[in-house]
Amino acid sequence: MANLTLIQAVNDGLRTVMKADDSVVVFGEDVGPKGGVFLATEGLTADFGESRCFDTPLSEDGIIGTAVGMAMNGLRPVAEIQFQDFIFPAFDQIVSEAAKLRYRSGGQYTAPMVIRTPYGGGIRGGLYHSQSGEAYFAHTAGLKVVIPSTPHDAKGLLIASIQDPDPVLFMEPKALYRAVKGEVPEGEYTVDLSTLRTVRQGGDVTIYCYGAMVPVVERAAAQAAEQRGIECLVVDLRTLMPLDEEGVLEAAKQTGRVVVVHEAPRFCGYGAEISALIAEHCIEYMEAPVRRVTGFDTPFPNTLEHHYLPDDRRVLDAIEAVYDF
Amino acid sequence: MANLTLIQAVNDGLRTVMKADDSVVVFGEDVGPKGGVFLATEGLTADFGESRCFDTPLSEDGIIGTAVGMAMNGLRPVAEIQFQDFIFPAFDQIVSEAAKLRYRSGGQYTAPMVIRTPYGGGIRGGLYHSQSGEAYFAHTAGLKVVIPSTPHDAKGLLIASIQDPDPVLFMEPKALYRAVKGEVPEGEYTVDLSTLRTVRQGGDVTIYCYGAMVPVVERAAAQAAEQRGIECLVVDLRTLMPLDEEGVLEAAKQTGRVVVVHEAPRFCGYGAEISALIAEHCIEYMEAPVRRVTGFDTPFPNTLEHHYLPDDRRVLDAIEAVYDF
Amino acid sequence: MTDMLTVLAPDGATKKGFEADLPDAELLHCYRTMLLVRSFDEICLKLQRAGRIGFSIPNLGIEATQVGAASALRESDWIFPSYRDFGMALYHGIPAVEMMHNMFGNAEDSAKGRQMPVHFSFVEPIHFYSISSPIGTHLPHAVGAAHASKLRGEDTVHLVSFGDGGTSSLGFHSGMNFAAVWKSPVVFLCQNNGYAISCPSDHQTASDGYAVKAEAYGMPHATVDGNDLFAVRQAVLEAAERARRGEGPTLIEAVTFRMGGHSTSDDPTKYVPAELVEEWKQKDPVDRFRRFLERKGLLTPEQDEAMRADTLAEIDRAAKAAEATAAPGLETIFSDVFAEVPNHIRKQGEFLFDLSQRRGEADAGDGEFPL
Amino acid sequence: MTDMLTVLAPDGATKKGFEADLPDAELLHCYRTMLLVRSFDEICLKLQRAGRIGFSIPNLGIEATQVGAASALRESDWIFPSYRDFGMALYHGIPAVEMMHNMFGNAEDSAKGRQMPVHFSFVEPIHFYSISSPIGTHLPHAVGAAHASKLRGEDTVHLVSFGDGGTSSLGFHSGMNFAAVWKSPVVFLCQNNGYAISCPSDHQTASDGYAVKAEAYGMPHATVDGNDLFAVRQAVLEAAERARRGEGPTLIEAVTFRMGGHSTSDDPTKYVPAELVEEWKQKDPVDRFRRFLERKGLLTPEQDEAMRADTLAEIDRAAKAAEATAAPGLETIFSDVFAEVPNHIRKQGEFLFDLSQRRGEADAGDGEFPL
Ligand SMILES: Cc1ncc(C[n+]2csc(CCOP(=O)(O)OP(=O)(O)O)c2C)c(N)n1
Ligand SMILES: Cc1ncc(C[n+]2csc(CCOP(=O)(O)OP(=O)(O)O)c2C)c(N)n1
Ligand SMILES: [Mg+2]
Ligand SMILES: [Mg+2]
Repeated sequence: MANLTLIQAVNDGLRTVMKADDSVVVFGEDVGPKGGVFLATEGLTADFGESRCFDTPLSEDGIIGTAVGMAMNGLRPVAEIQFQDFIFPAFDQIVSEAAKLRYRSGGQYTAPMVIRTPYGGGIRGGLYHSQSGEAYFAHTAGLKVVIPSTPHDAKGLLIASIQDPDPVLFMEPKALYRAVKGEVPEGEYTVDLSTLRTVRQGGDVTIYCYGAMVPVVERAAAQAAEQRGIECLVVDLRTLMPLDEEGVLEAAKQTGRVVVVHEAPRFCGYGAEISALIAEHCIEYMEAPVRRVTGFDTPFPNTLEHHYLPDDRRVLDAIEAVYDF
Repeated sequence: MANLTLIQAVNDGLRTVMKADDSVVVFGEDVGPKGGVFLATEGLTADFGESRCFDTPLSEDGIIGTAVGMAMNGLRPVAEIQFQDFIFPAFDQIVSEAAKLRYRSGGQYTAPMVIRTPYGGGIRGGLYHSQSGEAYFAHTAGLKVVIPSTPHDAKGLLIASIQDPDPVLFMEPKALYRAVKGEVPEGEYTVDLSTLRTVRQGGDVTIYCYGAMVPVVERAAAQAAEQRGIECLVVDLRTLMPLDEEGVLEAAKQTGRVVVVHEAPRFCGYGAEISALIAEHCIEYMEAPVRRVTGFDTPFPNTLEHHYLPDDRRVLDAIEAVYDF
Repeated sequence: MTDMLTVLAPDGATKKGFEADLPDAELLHCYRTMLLVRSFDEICLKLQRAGRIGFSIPNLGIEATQVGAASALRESDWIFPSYRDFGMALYHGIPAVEMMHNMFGNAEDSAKGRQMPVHFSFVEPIHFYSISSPIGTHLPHAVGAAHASKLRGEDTVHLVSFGDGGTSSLGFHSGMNFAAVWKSPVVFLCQNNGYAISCPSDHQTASDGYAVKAEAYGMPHATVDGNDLFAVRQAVLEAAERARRGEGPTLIEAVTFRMGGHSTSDDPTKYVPAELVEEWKQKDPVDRFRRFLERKGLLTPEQDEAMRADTLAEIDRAAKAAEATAAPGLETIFSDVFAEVPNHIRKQGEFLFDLSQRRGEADAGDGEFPL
Repeated sequence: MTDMLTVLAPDGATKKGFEADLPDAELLHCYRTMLLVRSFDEICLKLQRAGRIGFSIPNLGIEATQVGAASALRESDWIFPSYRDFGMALYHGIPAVEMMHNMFGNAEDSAKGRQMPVHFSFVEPIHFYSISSPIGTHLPHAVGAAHASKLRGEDTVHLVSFGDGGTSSLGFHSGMNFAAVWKSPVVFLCQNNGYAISCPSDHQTASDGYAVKAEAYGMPHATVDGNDLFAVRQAVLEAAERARRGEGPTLIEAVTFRMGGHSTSDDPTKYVPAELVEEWKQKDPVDRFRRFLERKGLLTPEQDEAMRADTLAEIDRAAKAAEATAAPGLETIFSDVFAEVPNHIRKQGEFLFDLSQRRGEADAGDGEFPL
């Protein structure tokens, strides 16, 4: 066990699979000698050689497009998109190609690949270095979407994603890269790609969250317990697609009061699906409206991002609202 | 008044604004001499000249990117994307640029433009000529999303969209292009961009739908009335963003039983937002779970598309399920 | 246009000094493949007009490009085709009936009826990559697959085929650029057939032809007469050899002409000048190659007649067999989204299976949803 | 590299026969603008190191490209800048304090504090287009805006500036192609400063330089010494004149070197060889132009000193004024998404306004949510 930050855990995860499997290659913009703008790939070129970790031209379309080609021909590509905000030039390659290749070829060609990308706010990045696009990808059949919130999960989910036979979008909460630290087992281990993680037990209010919102929710839950004696069941979804729907519904039924938290804009955001599942499958258990605490339906601002991002106060407000309903 | 098909109404709408306003230009792949693959732009080059309606190279990125430039400099571009499935190469230009230009420039630069694109299934188009991507765009702050279901609305909403100061994605249900006919006023008129249309009154079950699903729902509602005496309130959303939320909630409260219908995959689809709004704002009025009748969470098949697409039978099943709950 | 390589004259004569590097049987196989393509076209057109298939893509006029290019590849090489490359598949022995299964989208279709017609996908006897509709996306795929071959030290060549319109796509830009930087073993084959649906070349690009676009990427290029099987073959062979030697990619522009509409849904008379069609008729690639074979004493008019009847019959049999094959089962809607069917999709499948049974639909099959 | 236009030697001498076409006051304005850029850089670096702004982009070494290009434009022309084009804005009289408002993202920032620093946006005194972070997206915008100018019969020129890395972007491919086909009045200015963050040119492209990429689009091109203000000016002037005459776009590659890191977050010593930096120090564009002015008798060392102090003071004042300006109001989160605030956004604004008031936060303002 080592005590690592989330970004160190990502680096460790990459090293672990690269050592075990020659077919794993890591590439993207500035991932080579520079080690990536967040240093997720630090030292990989030095340690594994330029053929295993290399820089690409400035084209996300090319990065993902060539990754699909490598994947279908025996490699296990791990492509980095420098910021999730810059994934959109590759949207066609992801949505039309990686996601649909197995289906359209009747399984003759497949794209076992991972797209790693830092997402989310909290670094004063404004419109284009802060976005959370999970809803776009979770809506796209054929893609898996994974978001860790702890160093342990970051490594275990990353290894599972690289070994997975399908394309996985691995979104890393950049606000947590260095903000969280935790015990990370050495060597290879995986975290299952369709089970949620119960962060905190409680019988009064269920809160769903993922990524950088997990610590925010944890703080709010602690305050709710302290200030009001409200006990929250906090669920870290981890794998947004495929979602552990049974687990989600089970958690909702346990309290009958639900809050869903994410950074992305609310309208047609991922939280809407959670609400919809509840409205569809356990509305009769609900004691209160389902509240969403999310980013606003605007682009991401810069100076005022602390007002834009859900914080513990906003989550606490929602907890109280559904509890007091 | 003329009795027109939906595609004729689109053509009529384009002609009407082009006549009234010199700054309106129409362009895209094959929209010139060929008149578009569905003939939406038939005769426009002949009647208005090549500078008003013209073909572009095969690049959706270029089409939307140049449209943004034209829009900020005084033109009113109406760009066609040949099939909505081919909009993804332009996703970055739409999501990062058109949608965010006003915001990021503090209103100094704006992109009043329309992207017309046929969407949806029913023409045996398989994975890449059948998709319904409304959720991607409705989730993107800064874009309006409009989907007509009648010739009258097609023309009125199109004119309103072209005159609107913001970028509008105008999705045309290609399955209805020639399948529906209706009275269309001559000359200029507009349909407001944020009001739903009540298609059928009823006090038992509320059904939300749009585009090509409207006639399907109408048939199912008629059957429900005939076979079971169930009276459905059928709502055509028309403008998916901004949504007439008051109208939506009002309609839900009227019956307490809700069905949402769309062609796109269910997971994180537009229907989830409708469910979520209801779970948030009028869960206490609900007498039954909110049912979604949608495409499956798979890519779009070809031979079996009639099984993939919601039909009246599936809608009827859902009506009965929420009614009998 | 810059120098265009031509070997075979319209009258079937070959350039001085040219010696076909193919054995006679191979020459006849090339010719027969072109006839197969014509037959395939003809029968698909009829099927489409009769409403028995939904759509097809005419290949008339471009057979020599397809077959010439295919003839330069080994079976261990990969082909990343466009939807208009019937001849590449047929040349390498993909059975016509397999292709017809796709035209009908039936249960035997390797794409399980999920794709439109002409969206073939094969892994045997050659990798004939799964065609997708979005234009240009397969160029980076070829580069990535080639990069994998190269990393493993194989001498596999990856040929990727696309149209004049395809050069405007994003995939062209990123694919060409990455391949040149990585020195990937790729042959980029641009089939300049004059139009992208209705868009003529002067609306597609301001460059003089398409081969010159390679200059932007520091990539070698060649322009060849696309109606001359030998010229195409030679250029692809040379490019493939360069690639095998580790010297990187080449862009080849084959100048040809789409004699039919873009697809069976298209009416080209709206935008293609009739004179142009007339002009290109004179350059028919199949006639040209036939005259060559006749000159060489490899084919008599009678043998030609027989071969034509034979290929037509072969395709006809394939079509009949495919038409007689059942539609795919309902489970094909839900499988292959992921390697394993996740719960939410399984439930949707069960729902549909149950619904279809309640409706008494035969294609639901018996018993449980099988996935 | 193919012929590169140079006019000004490192010692300040100009090529035989060259006659600067700018009046003395203009020459001094060019020089002063370059000093302003350096001062802006210096002060931003300090502010960033002190944690008072979040981020900046060094311009050291590329001032001549920016100012030379800007000097070739009229105020009615449009500039579509990259984030590294401080000099173009300053040359055309955009007040430094306006730019500083953006660096601090304050209430006076024309982007209302929504963008990161260095993402300027102005419409006066010249159209200095709103910078966005995604690389290359603004190329098609310039083409579209130029097309609008052309349709109206104006002689406006649209200059779009981007880096060597930007040539790999999608917007480069579609922007160049559309402009060439449409003969749009656009000047494409590629600032080849050696790196795209850490990616050197040989990992970016296999072509010999970037100008040659214009060949793919049938577009004229030129390569100029980017550290030579006159060379850049001349090339842009010529391209602009072509554009005004209706003869279409030009690609200009200005060969220069980014002497600093990519941004204040970057450590270039990790990937830039020290020798290379040394080599380019000798070609410093500001020193070069200073020597020219000295030779011409337009500037003494004392005047230079004074001008440097003056520009530094000007930027310092600007920074202080900007820092003293309040943050934007909460309503700026919700306005400008659409021309009118729709109901759902208004409600979210009211919610936040109410929450902030309950929290006793000053920036909420008084009373009702104002939108
Ligand atoms: C991204 C994308 N945009 C538009 C289309 C619609 N479309 C299908 S084929 C075609 C023209 C292709 O022309 P070209 O590349 O020259 O190939 P050809 O059909 O002539 O062989 C177009 C525009 C598409 N399939 N994909
Ligand atoms: C689409 C996109 N991908 C990645 C980035 C991250 N990024 C910011 S600047 C940059 C390098 C740009 O290099 P170049 O075009 O040469 O301009 P320079 O910074 O050297 O002036 C990269 C990769 C981005 N902004 N946009
Ligand atoms: Mg073509
Ligand atoms: Mg650069």
